[in-house]
Amino acid sequence: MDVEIRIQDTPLQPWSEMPPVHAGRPSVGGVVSFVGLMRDSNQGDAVAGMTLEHYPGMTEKALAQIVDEAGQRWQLEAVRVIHRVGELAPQDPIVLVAVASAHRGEAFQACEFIMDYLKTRAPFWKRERTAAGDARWVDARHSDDAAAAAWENGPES
Amino acid sequence: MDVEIRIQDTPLQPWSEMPPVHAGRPSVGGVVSFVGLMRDSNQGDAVAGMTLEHYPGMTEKALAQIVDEAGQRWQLEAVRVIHRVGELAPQDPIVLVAVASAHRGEAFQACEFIMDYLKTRAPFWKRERTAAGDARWVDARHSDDAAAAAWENGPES
Amino acid sequence: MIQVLYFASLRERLGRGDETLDQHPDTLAALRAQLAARGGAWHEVFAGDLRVLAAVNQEMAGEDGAIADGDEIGFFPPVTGG
Amino acid sequence: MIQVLYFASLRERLGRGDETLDQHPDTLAALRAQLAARGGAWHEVFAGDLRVLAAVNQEMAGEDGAIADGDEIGFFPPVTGG
Repeated sequence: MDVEIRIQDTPLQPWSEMPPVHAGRPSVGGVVSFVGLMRDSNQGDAVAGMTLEHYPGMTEKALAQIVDEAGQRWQLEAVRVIHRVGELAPQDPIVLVAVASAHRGEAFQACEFIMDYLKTRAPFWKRERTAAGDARWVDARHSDDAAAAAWENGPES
Repeated sequence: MDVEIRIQDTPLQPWSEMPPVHAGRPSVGGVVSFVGLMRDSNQGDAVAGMTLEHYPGMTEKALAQIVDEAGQRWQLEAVRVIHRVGELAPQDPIVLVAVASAHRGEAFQACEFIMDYLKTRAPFWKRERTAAGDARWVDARHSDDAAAAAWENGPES
Repeated sequence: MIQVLYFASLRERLGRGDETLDQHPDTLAALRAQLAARGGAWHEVFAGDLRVLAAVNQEMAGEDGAIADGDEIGFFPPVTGG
Repeated sequence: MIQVLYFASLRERLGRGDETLDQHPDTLAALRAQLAARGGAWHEVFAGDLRVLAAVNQEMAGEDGAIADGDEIGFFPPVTGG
């Protein structure tokens, strides 16, 4: 399994990052990707901007562990995780998770698994500025905890 | 829900097709895409090439119905399905399914649903040429039937 | 009059991709029986062990699918796209 | 000696992002109690209703997580990336 993990404070151009996930890998039958984008509203308020903070060093370790766990659960050819930090505007890509596998089912499962775990285990924090001028830390969502917990005992493929 | 469905006999460049799925849609929080690629082997034999045949007219209708059904099950902002026909070589992209939604869970479910239904309901047929020089029609897989059937009664989101 | 189309491996086995039938029965099941009665490859395809799917006017249809004048009937093997 | 880091809303509430402690207890639970004893915002963060996660040497750790000399301890709120 070929793995690349990157944290960057420059704009993420997700579709330019995709070819290396499958190019030159003739046994890859399917590539599943997730791109998370900054929305222009949250909890009913218009959002003007966002700052993404992280825990340098731990972030990379946590992501590597999550990807490694995915590689133990499913047969994967390549995984790429890229996450933005710093200042973002609405519609900016926040994260890319791309998974290549021989079979589509494994690629789908692994990609969603990585996202669900990233959402609960990777040390990133969002602070958003509303259009009204308030700044606030985004609260963690129970639905994210539930999504990650479902993998603990759920079917694996 | 903004829908685009296309069948083409020219090379599919999946990542160039992705920006319209989310650009200018500030309520989109996640985009899930699946790209199916031609593998260089099947059932233990090296494969040199493939011809994809389809049923013009019915193909577009079947895909539109599948996407429409996904739009009834989940809250989706945009869906794009592009499928190759004609002559393909190993590593060529065969199909792109991209789904944009406010929430990632819905985008994952809808994308996999569309692929599972496409695999069993859209009239495409693959004829492959092995490296040994034989030509053969690819058999439908029971695992694809099972994947589609699982959506009939399974959890919806 | 109906138009009948054959796709993929069926087209190859039957040696033709389409035909027009002036006379036609009312259901897909009866049409299959009528085609099988031609014998040879037709019997193999329409009365054998092969799984042959059908569409009426480009919509998947079961055995009891009704056929009316002017319809387009498609016969094909299980699909393998994606 | 241990290094203690505070992130995101915790850093803001506590007014600092990191500090070095010459003396330290053996477990995360004891370290939390020691920090809470400072009172004010420290008490609110480490003895209140907030959910505060911890990492020892950049690995998530529970209340019984052991602390040794030279360790890097991180405290932070539930994560919200992705």
